[in-house]
Amino acid sequence: MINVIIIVLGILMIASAFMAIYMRSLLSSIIAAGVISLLASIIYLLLAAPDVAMMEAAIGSGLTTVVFLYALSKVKNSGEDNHG
Amino acid sequence: MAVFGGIVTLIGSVFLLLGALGIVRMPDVYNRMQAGTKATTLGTLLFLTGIAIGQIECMCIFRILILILFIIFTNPISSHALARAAHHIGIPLTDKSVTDALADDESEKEGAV
Amino acid sequence: MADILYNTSAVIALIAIVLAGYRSLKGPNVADRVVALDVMTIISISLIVYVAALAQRIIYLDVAMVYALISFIGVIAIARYLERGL
Amino acid sequence: MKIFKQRILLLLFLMLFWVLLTSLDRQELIAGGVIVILLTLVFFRRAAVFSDFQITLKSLIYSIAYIFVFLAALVRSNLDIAFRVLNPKLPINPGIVKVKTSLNSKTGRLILANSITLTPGTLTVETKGDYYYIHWIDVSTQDVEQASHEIVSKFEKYLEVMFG
Repeated sequence: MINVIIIVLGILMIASAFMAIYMRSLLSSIIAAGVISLLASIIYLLLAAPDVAMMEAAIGSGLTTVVFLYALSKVKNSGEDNHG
Repeated sequence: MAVFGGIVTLIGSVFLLLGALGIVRMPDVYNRMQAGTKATTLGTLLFLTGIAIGQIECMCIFRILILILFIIFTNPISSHALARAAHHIGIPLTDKSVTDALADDESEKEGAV
Repeated sequence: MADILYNTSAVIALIAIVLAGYRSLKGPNVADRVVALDVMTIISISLIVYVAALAQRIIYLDVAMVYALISFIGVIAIARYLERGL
Repeated sequence: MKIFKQRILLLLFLMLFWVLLTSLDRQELIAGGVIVILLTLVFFRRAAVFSDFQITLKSLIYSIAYIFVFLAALVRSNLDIAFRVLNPKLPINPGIVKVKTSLNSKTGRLILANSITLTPGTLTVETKGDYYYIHWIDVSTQDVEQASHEIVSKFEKYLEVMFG
């Protein structure tokens, strides 16, 4: 049961990582990175490491997203569009 | 008792699946938000309740209760914030839509100014 | 009997997470992706609680609580960025 | 007197939260929680949660009844969403309508907006003054009065007694 969950989530994580690289708008890449961190947190939990999972949830999904968004709003004048 | 909890959990997971299916099938972002918010709220509530019924001997009832309360309070708020942001940056409603009172009012105000 | 029911519901929640992930990868604009991310978060909280019941450890529930809190703040931050910049 | 009522309500709410967070079998944690909450009440004068809840017997009965009304509406909205999603023709007729509320307290409005989001086919998009803008998945009327009667009034009846 645990193995099935890990394999499915890992495949979804790899697909999301490719999308984070090849997406055209930066905001979509940030959201894809958030998805990667979400799935990584569940996989850490399934591998019996709850403290690492907690850190991954707090840093990867919360702090990194906010810091990236702050940086993106600083460089927003370079002609990047919000949509897409 | 454990079988009853399992049945409740199964119903909850079916609602979660319906929410994800609504996310895939609906035509625009507001309808997707409706399906996602409602179905996942009730689905998570039933899922967690079923697990709490099945595991009644461990003292984790309080934490599951606080998790349920937290999800009921925050899920509509995040959905509301997203809908407001989506309407603000001008994501259009689907072609089947009948009326859009908010856009009408906003254009009226801009015309007056 | 009860184990079969719990495992079946975990598999159904896994299918739901894959469907939401499909919308998050495909979605035409940013708001669709964020809605899909929100739904994936809620479903994965359910999955984390299932894993906690499977492993019989209470500390896993703390992970679920931290996760719900942090992801709520993340979604609010993205919505605020979309509205007027952070 | 009003300040005193606010403090008591905030104390009860924070105490309930703390007891739920750390289960009941650790007495020293509960004593520490009481001390920390009292310090919070002394130092943060403007902190108020549920400050405009009316403490009367009728209001308590109505709030318990409101929970059941809310749960029934939640189940009904989920069945509604399920039928709409599983139907191959996808029967939707969406639009954004405008409704008016007569509640005055802020907490009451917050709970009303959250309840509207979780009831059949409606989603709060924006609030401006007394008006809510609501995305409705099956628009049957565009008039403000009729839409208010269909969406808002069943919760407003309870919330008016609870929050004034």
